[in-house]
Amino acid sequence: MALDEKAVKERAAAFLAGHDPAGDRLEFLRARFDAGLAWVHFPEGLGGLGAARELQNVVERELEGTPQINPGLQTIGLGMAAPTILTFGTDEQRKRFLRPLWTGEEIWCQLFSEPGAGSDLATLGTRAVRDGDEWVVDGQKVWTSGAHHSRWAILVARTDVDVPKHRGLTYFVCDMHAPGVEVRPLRQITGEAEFNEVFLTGVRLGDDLRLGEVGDGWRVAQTTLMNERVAIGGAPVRRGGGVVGLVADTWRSRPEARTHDLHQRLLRLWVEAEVTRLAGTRLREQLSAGQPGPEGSGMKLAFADLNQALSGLDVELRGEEGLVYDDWTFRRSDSVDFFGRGPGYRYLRAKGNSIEGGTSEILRNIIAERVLGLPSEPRVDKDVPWKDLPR
Amino acid sequence: MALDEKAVKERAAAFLAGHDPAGDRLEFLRARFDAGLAWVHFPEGLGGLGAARELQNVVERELEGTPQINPGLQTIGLGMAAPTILTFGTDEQRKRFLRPLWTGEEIWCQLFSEPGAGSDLATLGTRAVRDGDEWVVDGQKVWTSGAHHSRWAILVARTDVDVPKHRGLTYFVCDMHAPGVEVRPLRQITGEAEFNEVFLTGVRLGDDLRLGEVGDGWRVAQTTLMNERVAIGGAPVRRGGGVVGLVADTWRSRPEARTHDLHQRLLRLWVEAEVTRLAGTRLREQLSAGQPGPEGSGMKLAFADLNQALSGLDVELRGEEGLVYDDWTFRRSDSVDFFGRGPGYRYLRAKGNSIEGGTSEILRNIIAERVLGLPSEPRVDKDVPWKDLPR
Amino acid sequence: MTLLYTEVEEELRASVRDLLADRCGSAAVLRRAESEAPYDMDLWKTLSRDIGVAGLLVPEEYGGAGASAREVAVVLEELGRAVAPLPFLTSSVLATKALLQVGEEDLIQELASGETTAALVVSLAASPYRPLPETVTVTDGVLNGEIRAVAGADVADVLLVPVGTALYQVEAADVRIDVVPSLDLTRPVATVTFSDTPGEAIGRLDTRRVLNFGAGLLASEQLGVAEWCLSTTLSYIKERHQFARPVGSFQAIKHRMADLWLDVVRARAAARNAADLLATDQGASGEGEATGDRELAAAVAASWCSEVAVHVAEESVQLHGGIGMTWEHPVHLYLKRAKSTEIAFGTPGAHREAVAALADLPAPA
Amino acid sequence: MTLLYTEVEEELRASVRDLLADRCGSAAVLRRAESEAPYDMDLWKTLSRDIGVAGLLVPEEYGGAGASAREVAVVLEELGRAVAPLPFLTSSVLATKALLQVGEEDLIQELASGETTAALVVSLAASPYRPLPETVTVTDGVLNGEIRAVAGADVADVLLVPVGTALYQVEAADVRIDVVPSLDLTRPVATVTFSDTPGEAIGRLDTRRVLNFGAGLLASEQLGVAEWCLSTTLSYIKERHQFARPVGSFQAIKHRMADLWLDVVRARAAARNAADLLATDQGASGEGEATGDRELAAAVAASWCSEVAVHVAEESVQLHGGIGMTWEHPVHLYLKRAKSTEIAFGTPGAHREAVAALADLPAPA
Repeated sequence: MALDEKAVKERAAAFLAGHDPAGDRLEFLRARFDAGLAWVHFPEGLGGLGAARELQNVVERELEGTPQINPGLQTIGLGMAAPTILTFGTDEQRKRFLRPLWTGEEIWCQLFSEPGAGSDLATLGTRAVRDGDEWVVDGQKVWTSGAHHSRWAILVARTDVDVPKHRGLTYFVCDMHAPGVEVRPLRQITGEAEFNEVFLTGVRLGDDLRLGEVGDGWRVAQTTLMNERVAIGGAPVRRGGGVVGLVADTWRSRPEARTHDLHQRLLRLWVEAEVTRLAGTRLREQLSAGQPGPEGSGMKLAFADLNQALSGLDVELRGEEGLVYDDWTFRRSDSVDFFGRGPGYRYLRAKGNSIEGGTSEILRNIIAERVLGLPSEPRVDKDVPWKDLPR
Repeated sequence: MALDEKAVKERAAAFLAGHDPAGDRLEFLRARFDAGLAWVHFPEGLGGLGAARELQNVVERELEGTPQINPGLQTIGLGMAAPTILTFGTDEQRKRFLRPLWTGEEIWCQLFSEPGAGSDLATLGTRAVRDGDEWVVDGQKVWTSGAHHSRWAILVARTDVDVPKHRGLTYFVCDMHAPGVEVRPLRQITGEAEFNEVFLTGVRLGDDLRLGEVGDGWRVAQTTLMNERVAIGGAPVRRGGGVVGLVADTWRSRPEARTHDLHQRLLRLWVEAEVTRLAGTRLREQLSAGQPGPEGSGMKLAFADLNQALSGLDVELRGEEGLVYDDWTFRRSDSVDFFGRGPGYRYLRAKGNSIEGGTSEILRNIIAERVLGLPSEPRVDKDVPWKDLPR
Repeated sequence: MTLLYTEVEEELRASVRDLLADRCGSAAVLRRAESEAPYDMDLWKTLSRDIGVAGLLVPEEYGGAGASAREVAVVLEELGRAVAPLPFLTSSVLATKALLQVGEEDLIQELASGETTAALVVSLAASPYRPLPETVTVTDGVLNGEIRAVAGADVADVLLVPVGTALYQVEAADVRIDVVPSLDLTRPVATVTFSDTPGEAIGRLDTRRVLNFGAGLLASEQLGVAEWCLSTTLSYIKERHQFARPVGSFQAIKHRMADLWLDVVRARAAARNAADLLATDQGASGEGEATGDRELAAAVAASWCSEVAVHVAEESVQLHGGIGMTWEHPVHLYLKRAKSTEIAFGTPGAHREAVAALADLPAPA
Repeated sequence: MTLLYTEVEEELRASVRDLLADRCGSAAVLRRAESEAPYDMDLWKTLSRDIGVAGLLVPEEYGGAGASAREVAVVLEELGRAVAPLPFLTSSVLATKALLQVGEEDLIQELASGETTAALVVSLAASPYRPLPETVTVTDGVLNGEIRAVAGADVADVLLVPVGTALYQVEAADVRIDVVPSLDLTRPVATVTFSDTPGEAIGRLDTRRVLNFGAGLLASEQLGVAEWCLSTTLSYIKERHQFARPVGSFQAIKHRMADLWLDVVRARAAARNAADLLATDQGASGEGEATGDRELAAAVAASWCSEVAVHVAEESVQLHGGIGMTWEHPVHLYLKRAKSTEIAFGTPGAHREAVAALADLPAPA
């Protein structure tokens, strides 16, 4: 039988009794992983206890104030790579990758999108050709955050061009230190380079870095993407908090900037933010013991709309100050500093919210088809070998 | 060479000199038709002078205060049947139909839509089967205004079920007095019956009532529909007039009902109404000498949106009074009394604006494809015989 | 607190839905709306007797179910979904809530059983945020004046009339009640006229609190309206073919449906939250959660759900095409209900103005 | 009056467009925006000398073209379409209009030739409907104080400073001008600081009228921005394939494009109407059409075109997908221009408030 709340609490207490939080940070984290307190719903021996997912909160409360991992830097590893490795990895792969992934000793990035394959990810063209026990990878990936300090990447590549697009893909772990991997910063409209382009030229990966069966890459990638979309926009906020709180603070601090036009729009957005927050809370209640489903797409859609409308209002509300920008310097950034930057930055950065991690158009398709059961459109690419597709 | 403004003016003056406006109304109108002053851009002998379309305004000014036709009752005849008969009719048909159509001695209605064929008009199923010199028509039509006092109808029916849908249609003039034509009022959500259902059972029409070639009905109908969409929403209004003027009057007369929410929405709609009016004016300038094109679809789309938003605001603005309705009686009405009825009626009736005469969805398709040149969607019904289509 | 439905709530929903499916189909509702008796009082008796909905808000010691706003909200969802012509909102929510505030035990017991029906005599358009217009006066225990656009008065036995801060009880038989043609065919409004009508002062009423309670729960009825429109439209566009494809396979339609769904998902969360907080509004003093939180939850739900119900109903008419414009198809009943409730107990804009005050978002000076 | 373009206007457009196509491609504009010299003053000289745009508003007797707001609007459309970094709006429209009002002939002649460039020293965010903030004082012919967010000052030879109802002329060399990082990379704003700066009073200025004129014509620049975004997006979605189809063949995208087109069609009509009426604003007294009609036309165009430009630019980024988020693709230059001009010379809301007054739609008491 799975552990209950009390048992998990005891494990955490026992771990704390045996390990000094004031000691070496990495040692502490490794020990925590080994004690099954990394993600309690993972199996024993892989950082977990095979307990219910929501009991992780119990662990977090017990271990508050102890050394912590860095969720910002480790987003891709924790949110996307780990559940995929757990589901599709061999025992060796799980043993090899999960611990340093969780402790942050090894940072992960994602090599999915390509310049020619955005919403239609399955049409991607990066090739992996088998050569004995190795695969030789050639192609170009884009929108890779953290690529320049990543040890590993999750990679989807085409291994068969003669079958329809979904069927010719295979999923790999890519060694970012391998020869032929070149990372170039990709500057965004905000001025900074939060993402990279990654060029893969004759990169050789051992077959032991393959995740799942040859040709099964699409199915493996679906697990990754479902987990990604839940991660976005899924965090709980307090009433009136988050981006709407920031705009409300602008409003409160500038009585001279207030107009009825702005007031009415702010009130509408405040209400929309509140009902969206409540819907998120309700969804989390529904999911507390379950798995992420397509409904999460709705939350991401709503948050993107709201962030865009609110950040646009914020610029307008600031008037003269809205005409300036804090910093156009071309520099790398490792995470999105939404609250630390100026209103212009937020306005521009929020534009990406409806593109990254599934465009709002794709999310609407998902809701329409998987939640509402509406029929799919006539498909012109269904039974066509990838190499014969128009592009 | 075509007549110029001066010549048209002289014709009108000469006609007036020879015909007493105080005499018999019908005689006067018939004579006006015969003088080519019905629609000056029609050919001589068919109510026109072969002059430029915009010179009709000259005639109207000259003949102001004389007996006039009834555009409300004659909408379908004037706006849809006449241009189609002119373009596709035989000489006999033009001679037979155009004069009484224009004078209003014979009222026309339209038998296009069917319960199963709305936006996808070309899929209609009313059959016309040839029997010697006659056609036998069976089927059901709907959304026919004025059917109960019409002498003639323009009718599209299927004459070949074995070819793709657009190719098996033929266009007829239907004798509304023929045996087998049954008209039933169709009650709308407003309570009244502005439209009818028309049941056609073994209706026999002579082949001389066919308009255009057998199988060419779709092309003939396009002429009719292009003319219809221009007629809707094409009328000039003064600044602040029309539906927005009506809501503005409500606003002005009820200071106690004003709130900032309503005010901001009213201002937005007022601006939208004004820019839409200006766009209509600009379009009319562009078209003054030309033919109706797909751009007119945009005006109809905009007017439908505006009417709906404005009439909805009007109900809300009236508060308590918005909860009541003027009259739910089931009765026939011959035209839309938009300004004479209550706010609830307008709210409900305006819902039809985005459905009748081409739904807003179809209009967006038309703009996207014919104005913007965007590719059509994959068609599943293109080369399929009508009888094999899913429905 | 939970924003989900409890098992008990789901059972209550199932019983109500079963009964309505049996007795309150849309064809029947439409026929009734055109008749002289738009309300279905037989069904009301059954619903009160068999399921006890009339006494949901009433404590058990007065013969009620001792339930709360949460259960009331579930019933309202179902009644909205059926545009059921029943006096639940007017008698079992508003009038009962008013009586619970003044503590009028005998009448509460009668209402709880469903044998007696009451109505709070305020305009359906009355706002919680403005003083009621003073159109009725009381002198020496008799009432004079009129109140327009009152819902549920025509099927009430007892009328409760707020005058100033006092609540008066009046026999419906002593009053003139003229039903007027109403935009909402399934909840017509009437003009109530008092001419030297005897009335008994039964206590002090905080009308704002009652109307706020009503507005916050009306959101659940609006949710039900929106849900019916959404699911009916979904079924229709899956079946209806145009261009040899289901209408629901066209991407523009699919995206609109996704947006509507997201609106309704949020309406459900907002309505549940309001019901949950309004459930803490107990007894005369309204103790429990802070009044501000309760009013804010109600205002948020009322403004959001009002607009969503109207928008979904309008889109439903549009996506039904011509058939949606016919009297014969029931969607117009929902459009009319949605549009009327948009005005009821505060417009969306009025509720947002309340949000401005409650969430510290001050208006321009 | 006509809302169409005259033949002369179309010829002017063609000359400007040809020159910009040659000299002001988007890659060049982007490179320049990142450089120390965001304005292209060489191009400006050519445009002034060869096509005479700097003197469009100036009567022929002062060496100008004797054209009107209608022709200015056409040039602004083209400059907007190219997000051209040129001081046309600031020098040839606003500063020139101000000088025409005060009748400062010599300087007008210099501006008309394009040899001298001027700027009206007001915040780009200054509203025609509010008094200017009084941050500059004049004592004994010297100015002190600062004005922020001024566009075009950094490339001006002469600054025109409204103080109270007076207009002062100041040499740019005598003033401190600090360009700040600006949201709009192609029209940066600067802080202008006066420290005992000598200035000459050259007349009385009705600033409201100048700003109203500027706002009404800015609508044409916004139209140009929107048109570029619309047509660039159209080309992109016709070419870009996803799911083995052009993105532009998906119905949801097509419908959005149709709506955007309709917005732009109406923006064009509104901008033309404003230009046509503003063309009657002649000389010092502003005779011609009634001031009310002119202000209303400008307010309508400004509020509509502002929002349309932002909306179309935002949709353009979205429909370009990831590529639209890159620095390399020019669409962000248009987004930034659109968003900045939304604030310039009155926000859309401020213009709608003016509409309330001009169209007799009074605000709540």
